[in-house]
Amino acid sequence: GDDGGKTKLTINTFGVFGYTDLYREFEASHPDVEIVETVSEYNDHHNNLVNHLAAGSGAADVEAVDEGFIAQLKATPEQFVNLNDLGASDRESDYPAFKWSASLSADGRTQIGLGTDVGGLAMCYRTDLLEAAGLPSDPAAVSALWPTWDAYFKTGRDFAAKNTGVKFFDAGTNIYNAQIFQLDESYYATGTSDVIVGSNPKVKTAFDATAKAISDGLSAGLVAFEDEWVTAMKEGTFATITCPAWMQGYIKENAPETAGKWNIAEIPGGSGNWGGSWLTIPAQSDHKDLAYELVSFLTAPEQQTRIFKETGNFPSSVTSIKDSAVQSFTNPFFDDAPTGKIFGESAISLEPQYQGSKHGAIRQAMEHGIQRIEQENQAADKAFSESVDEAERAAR
Amino acid sequence: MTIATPAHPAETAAETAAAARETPRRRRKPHTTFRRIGRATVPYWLIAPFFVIFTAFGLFPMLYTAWISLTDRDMLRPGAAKFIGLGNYTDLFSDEFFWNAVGNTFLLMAMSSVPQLAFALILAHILNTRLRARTLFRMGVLLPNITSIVAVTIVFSQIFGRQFGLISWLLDTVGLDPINWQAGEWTSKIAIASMVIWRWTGYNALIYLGAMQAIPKEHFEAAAMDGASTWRQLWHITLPALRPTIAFTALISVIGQIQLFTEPLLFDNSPGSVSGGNSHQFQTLALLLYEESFRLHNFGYGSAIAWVMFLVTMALAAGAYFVTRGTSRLTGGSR
Amino acid sequence: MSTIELRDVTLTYDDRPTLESLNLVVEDGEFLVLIGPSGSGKTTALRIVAGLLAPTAGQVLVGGRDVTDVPPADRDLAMVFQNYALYPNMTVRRNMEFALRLAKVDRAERDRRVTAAAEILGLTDLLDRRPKALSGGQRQRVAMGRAIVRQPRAFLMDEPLSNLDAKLRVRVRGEIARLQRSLGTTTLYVTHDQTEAMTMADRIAVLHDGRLQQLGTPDELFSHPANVFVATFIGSPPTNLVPGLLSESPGTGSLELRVGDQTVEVPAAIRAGLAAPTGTEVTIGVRPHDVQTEPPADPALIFDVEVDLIERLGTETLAHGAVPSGPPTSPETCRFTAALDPRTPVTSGGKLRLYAAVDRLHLFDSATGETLRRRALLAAA
Amino acid sequence: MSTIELRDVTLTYDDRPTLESLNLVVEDGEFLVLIGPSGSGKTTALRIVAGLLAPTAGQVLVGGRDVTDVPPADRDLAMVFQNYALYPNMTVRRNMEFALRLAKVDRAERDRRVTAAAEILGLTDLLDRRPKALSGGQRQRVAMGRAIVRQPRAFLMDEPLSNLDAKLRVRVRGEIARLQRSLGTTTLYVTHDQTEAMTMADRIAVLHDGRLQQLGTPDELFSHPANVFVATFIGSPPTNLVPGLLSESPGTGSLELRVGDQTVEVPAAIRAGLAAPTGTEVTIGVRPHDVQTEPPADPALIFDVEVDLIERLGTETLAHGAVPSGPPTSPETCRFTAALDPRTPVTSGGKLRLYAAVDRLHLFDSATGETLRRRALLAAA
Amino acid sequence: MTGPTRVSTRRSTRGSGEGSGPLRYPLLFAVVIISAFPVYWTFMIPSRTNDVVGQLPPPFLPGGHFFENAARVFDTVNFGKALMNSVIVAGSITLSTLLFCSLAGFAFAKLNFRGRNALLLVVVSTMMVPVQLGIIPLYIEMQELGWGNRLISVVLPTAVTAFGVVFMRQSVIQAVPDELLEAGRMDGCGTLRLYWHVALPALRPAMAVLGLLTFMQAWNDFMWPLIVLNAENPTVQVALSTLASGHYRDNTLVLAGTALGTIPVLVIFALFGRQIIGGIMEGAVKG
Ligand SMILES: Nc1ncnc2c1ncn2[C@@H]1O[C@H](COP(=O)(O)OP(=O)(O)OP(=O)(O)O)[C@@H](O)[C@H]1O
Ligand SMILES: Nc1ncnc2c1ncn2[C@@H]1O[C@H](COP(=O)(O)OP(=O)(O)OP(=O)(O)O)[C@@H](O)[C@H]1O
Ligand SMILES: [Mg+2]
Ligand SMILES: [Mg+2]
Repeated sequence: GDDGGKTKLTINTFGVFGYTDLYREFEASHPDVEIVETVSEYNDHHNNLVNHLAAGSGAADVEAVDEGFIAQLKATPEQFVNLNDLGASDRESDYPAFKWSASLSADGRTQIGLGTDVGGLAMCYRTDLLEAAGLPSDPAAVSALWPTWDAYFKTGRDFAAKNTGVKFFDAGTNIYNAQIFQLDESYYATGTSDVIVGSNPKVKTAFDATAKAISDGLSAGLVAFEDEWVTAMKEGTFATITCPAWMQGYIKENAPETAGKWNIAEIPGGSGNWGGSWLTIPAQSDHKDLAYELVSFLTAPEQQTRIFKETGNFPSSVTSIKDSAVQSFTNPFFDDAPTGKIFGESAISLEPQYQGSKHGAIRQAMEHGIQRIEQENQAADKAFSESVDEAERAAR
Repeated sequence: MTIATPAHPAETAAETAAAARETPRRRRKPHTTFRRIGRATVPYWLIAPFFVIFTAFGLFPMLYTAWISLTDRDMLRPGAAKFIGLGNYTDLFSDEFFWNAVGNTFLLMAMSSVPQLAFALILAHILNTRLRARTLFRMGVLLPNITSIVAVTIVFSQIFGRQFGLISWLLDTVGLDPINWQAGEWTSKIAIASMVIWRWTGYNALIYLGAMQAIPKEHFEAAAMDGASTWRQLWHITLPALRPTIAFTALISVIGQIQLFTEPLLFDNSPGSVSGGNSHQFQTLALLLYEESFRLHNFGYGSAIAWVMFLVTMALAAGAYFVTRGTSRLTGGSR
Repeated sequence: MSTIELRDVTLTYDDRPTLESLNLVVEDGEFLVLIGPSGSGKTTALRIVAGLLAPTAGQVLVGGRDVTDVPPADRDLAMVFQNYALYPNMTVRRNMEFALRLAKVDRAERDRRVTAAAEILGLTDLLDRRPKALSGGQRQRVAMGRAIVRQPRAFLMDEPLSNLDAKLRVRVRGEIARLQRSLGTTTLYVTHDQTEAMTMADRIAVLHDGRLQQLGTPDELFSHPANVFVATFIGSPPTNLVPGLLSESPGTGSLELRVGDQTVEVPAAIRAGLAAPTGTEVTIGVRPHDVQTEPPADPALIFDVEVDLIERLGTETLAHGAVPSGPPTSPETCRFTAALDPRTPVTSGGKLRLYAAVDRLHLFDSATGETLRRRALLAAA
Repeated sequence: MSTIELRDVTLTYDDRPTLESLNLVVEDGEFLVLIGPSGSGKTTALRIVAGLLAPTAGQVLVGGRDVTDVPPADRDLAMVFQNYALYPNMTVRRNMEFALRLAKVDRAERDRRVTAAAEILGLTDLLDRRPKALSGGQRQRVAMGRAIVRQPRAFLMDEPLSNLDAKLRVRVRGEIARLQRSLGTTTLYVTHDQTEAMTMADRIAVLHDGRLQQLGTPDELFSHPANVFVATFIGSPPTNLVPGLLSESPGTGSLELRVGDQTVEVPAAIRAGLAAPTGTEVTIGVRPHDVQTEPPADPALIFDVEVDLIERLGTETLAHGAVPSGPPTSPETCRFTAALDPRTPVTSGGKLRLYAAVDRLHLFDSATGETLRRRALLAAA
Repeated sequence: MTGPTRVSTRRSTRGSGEGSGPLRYPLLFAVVIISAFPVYWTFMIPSRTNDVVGQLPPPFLPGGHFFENAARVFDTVNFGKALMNSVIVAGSITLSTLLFCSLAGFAFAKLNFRGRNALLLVVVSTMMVPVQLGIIPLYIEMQELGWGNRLISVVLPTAVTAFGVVFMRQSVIQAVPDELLEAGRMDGCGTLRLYWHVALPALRPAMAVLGLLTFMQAWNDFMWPLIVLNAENPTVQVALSTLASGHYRDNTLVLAGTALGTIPVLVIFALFGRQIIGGIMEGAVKG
């Protein structure tokens, strides 16, 4: 509504977008606009967004959407404003291809969101724990240990053989997902709604490799993002962890006492992306143009650079990524690792992967399989076939 | 879980008779004066708020849901709903996830209701003795009912942690292996059942305690003089006298457990998961409903699940009603 | 069969004594009724005997054995409760044999005893019913049956008739008394109804405020109440109480009783039986049935009643009213009730002159409330 | 003050009539007691009068006006309930003035009436207490007070004494009767206790199975019961019933009464008052108080009682036992109770010869149970 | 036996439950500790700093950081407004539930009207409707009514509940004798006055119970408020969800908020606990 003569522009986000100062700046340049931000918990935010879209009202003028939900939401592009109509097409060239296409409708016409950040993949590791197992700890040397996943798992077996009482990685799902994120085609046949989760050999390869690693005792058997995973991070019971850009923040804030013990190496098997968000404008918004102004302001390269410096959210703008401020950024918590460079390269070089509308549900079904192997010692083949069944049911 | 109401279905018939007493059939002319009419409508005014609010905010959504359950509808595409008749229902009956959820729901119902009521009985039996600080104990056992869900979630996730949970830690200190509560088919149910039991035992105990205090003291004394120990008294005196109350609490607990949602949702603390475990080992009907509707956006299918739940609950309640009424007739009155 | 003995039994709730140093012996085979107003401690005493309550001090003996620390079940006493305390979920038969089952009495013996008891009590046809399906009187008999089958050393009964209606109460009290006499089982019976006590008891113990007031046969209590309390408690309608003065006549040395403005001489025979009063003020008890409308031959007190209520019971007529009391100068009155022959002409609002023979009067010390009758005579009575 | 009239009032529950065509007039200022055993329909009748229940058929008139369709509050009747139905959350004063407040009686008047009523009932000091803090008798008085302050046209009372203990009941029944007489308010009073009915009533209506059995003064009911039911219901202990044969002697033409092996002639005076029996079999009612141990001058029946229970009440002694009944050839017996002078020597197990004067007998047709006394005489009595 | 006047302290009914014997106090203490543990935890954790969270064994004793963490709650979210809103929401739901449910319960228990039993059956069966799926239609409805993001949309749907009606009906049957109502009617009360002067005073314990249960449920409800309200106008539970939205798990912060949100409930419980317990037990007497 409008009150006090000012247009109230609402924006719903989750987690830490770090926009507060930017809102004030925007308001300064738009004296008749008042921005109201609502921050919710990640799942609550997305559930509410879906509820509000389903009900036809209640959504904010600008809604943040995470990578885990974007595929599903872009499947109903009619629920969102086509940002291309408002001039977003100009921005296409500034985004890595995968980022731009991830929020583009299946027919390629409707762009439902502008990217805010990306989650380029790397591998974080505990220098002290690798050293304890007689392995190198320098990032370059460590990266050299695992150019491929096979090499990574082999290193893991060497690590395990040293019996340091520490596992090689935290959770099977993180390793599995990282491999999936690197594929050019995963659960859906590109450009279609055909689910190929059961027939895509690359999926099976990733699944089996992860299963083998688990049975080789490389996994700490944690469930990612559970409380215990956090505890384990503090206690140092695993040596490496799949590390999208935003994971730095997780580690730093959840386990501040481990400062200086971490470093960052490249991810095995080439680059990949996990996470990152978009700002979208629901079709039900009453202030579409104004909302777009805000979205383009917030996602502009210079703002992305600024947010990166303030919060560590890695920019999704090529301009911003190439900015020297980003490129030269180092993270003292991670032993001054050149994080700007590591994540930037990973992001720019990434090939887009097509995701169908039930991608999230399929991913969860596959994760269930990995976890069954990890938690319940289920046989890999059985876990895979059950997961594929579940995935296909979810996608029906 | 809904809260227990101390209403006993078997009473309804008797009360109906008692109420009918006020106006036995009359052979005289109908009253037509305005005053009488005014008076006759008063009861309807008194119950109107409930029915107005229920119609607006309960019945409308319910009927809407009933309609939705006959369509194939994606949550986000309200315009693209297809009428498919009973299609969702027939799909449901061939859906192994549905049957898995049915099995889990009833298993959890049994695992939580039976011990919960049994513990409540024992607790009430103990509370029914001459005690110091009686009110304090009684208030203490009711605390779980007023504890915030957030606190419950956090505490229980710390208790039932896979590796670093309190129980696993305790097991570890005595040299036993930790238990991966969430993963196991049974351990997960035990954990969830214990959350339910924790939450409702005290409340039921107080209800039983109330009923126990209505048992004449002389019955216990007579039994004591006849040579019955206290446990025999519990068996021969307390239990029979509490039968209607037990039947009632069992019914309420069963209705609550059919709709069991919060505990399994919270127990699955890997963020965002609503599938009730990796193998759906603790996915209840309500959780399946939630997953189908809000995660997979199969609004029609979810609505069908909701209606099946509703009908099952009604059937169970009706069954319980007739069973208790039947037994009460056999034993000559339920009180 | 067995005696029951209470020795110096005291029970204190929250520092308020409910029973004070109670001494009581129920003889073998005797029917002893414990009577007293509500709250006097009757139930308490009974429950102490039963073992349901432990005394603060004192001992309970059953058959000469100290059972103070023996649990209820092992005292071999059977109790009949006011509300019968029948187990509602068991049939009459199960109710009756429950104690025997717990005592592991074998089946044949159980059946034998239950059948016999049911026979005696006329319950044979009801054995398979549940208590709910029985009338009040029948329930009462089941409660009795439950006591009988145990063949206990004594029966304890706590107001077993108070839940019955008036008619039934009269009938059942007869049944119980007959039964007790035929079984010969020692019985301690609690009631607050003096009619019940009078009709059923071999001896009556009157309790008031936790203290024993008098112990004796119904007749003793009625004819020679030990104090004002017993006098008013036993007998219905209750004894009228009129203040009076007892003094030796300065002239003749004879003992004179003054009530209002009349003075009668106490005959020597009666005087011999009197203890000296602590003062001259006495309370005179006059039973409503001990007055007559015709002047008797013996010396008599005259009561002029201003009748304000007539109750015609058919068999007799009760006239209630006020009589002048106190010295003639003061206009004080006190309430007075007379039980008259139903044919006596009397109307409400009228005056009635009544005579009470001096030998029918009960004299009490008005300070202590104790009777002026000599102890020796009391004991002998 | 006002009459209350029930005209052909019928009430049917589930096709079972609870009241059948009841006709009853409570005269202005009269104290009428409705008595009957449990379930006879007393409460039902009272609630119909109060307007709490609508009759299936028939009319209720108060002060001559048909109030059948008038709501309870507008009938201007006050009711005293069995358990008093005091509002637990209000003080005694508020309880008493509640109806006046609702009727918008002004404050001064309310205070005046409450003060007056409290005075009469001795409640002045209790006005600020709540019902919980009152004893049973006090509560009863508050309930009365609540009725009095309304100054209603009539009082309706449903067993107002049944929650009091025996002693208190006797006292309070006197108080109520006195109060009613002094106020002169028409009163319809329900009880199942015949003593209450006898002592309090101007007239008594006996109800049984929803039908009126007899209506008359206590004396009429006691002396001339209309049927066996009334004979046994009124009077305590209940009338003894003995079977007999009534026949005209073939020789003399005189009327003979045969009981067992004795035959007595019915004096002409009595015979004149008798209606012809439908058969020869009669039921003879003998009141326990109408027997004597000495042979009377008048012709009398002799009862040889095998005494099996003695109840000594102090004021009288009840002897219970069996008397032979039926023809001399058959050994049938029936139960018999006699109320004797307390000084009569009698022991349980002994024999007792009793005489009942023929003019004291009540004769009933044994087929219908109706009295053989002529209607005309009944009405005149 | 040592003397003639042996004084003993035994004074117990050897009746029910006596033989649960010496174990009953330890047992009861255990039960109460288990029951109270999460509440204790809610206050203990926020009194520590975040680094102890997840330690094994966990710290069992409180530290000194409660107010610091509580202050952070107020910094992070609009907790004052949330508390205010929750009080308004839970308060109005409780009041309206008590009023409407007792009215309807009274009517169902003591008044006689056509269709009563059928209507009662309707009420009872509505208790069995699973709530989760009504949410979307209900939400649409609220938006249509223009009540989105307004407290009234949280209050109205539960302003009167079937459970409450059935509960109150049962309480009326038990607590209000017919004779009392008849006395009231003879005194000149109409139906509403009977309700107000006669029934209501007798229903106090039952109302205390229903009131607390309703208040608790309204206070702890999060699913519906989360959907219909946003963080600009939150209830406590909505605000708590915002507290949990950060990158990492700040249990001290979340539980500090929870603790603050629990205090009003604990206060109510402490004030009315006695009555409530009495009421629950009374309500069950004839259950
Ligand atoms: N558990 C208790 N705690 C405290 N006082 C008690 C307890 N039980 C009984 N009393 C008190 O002891 C006294 C005697 O009680 P008791 O039940 O023996 O009386 P009673 O003579 O049987 O009376 P009634 O005729 O009313 O049954 C009463 O004043 C009562 O208040
Ligand atoms: N609501 C009812 N439905 C069916 N029958 C009823 C109802 N109320 C009373 N009755 C029957 O009506 C008859 C008369 O009942 P009522 O209460 O008038 O008896 P009463 O003479 O007052 O008895 P009591 O002395 O026990 O109070 C009884 O047989 C009773 O069972
Ligand atoms: Mg007693
Ligand atoms: Mg009655």
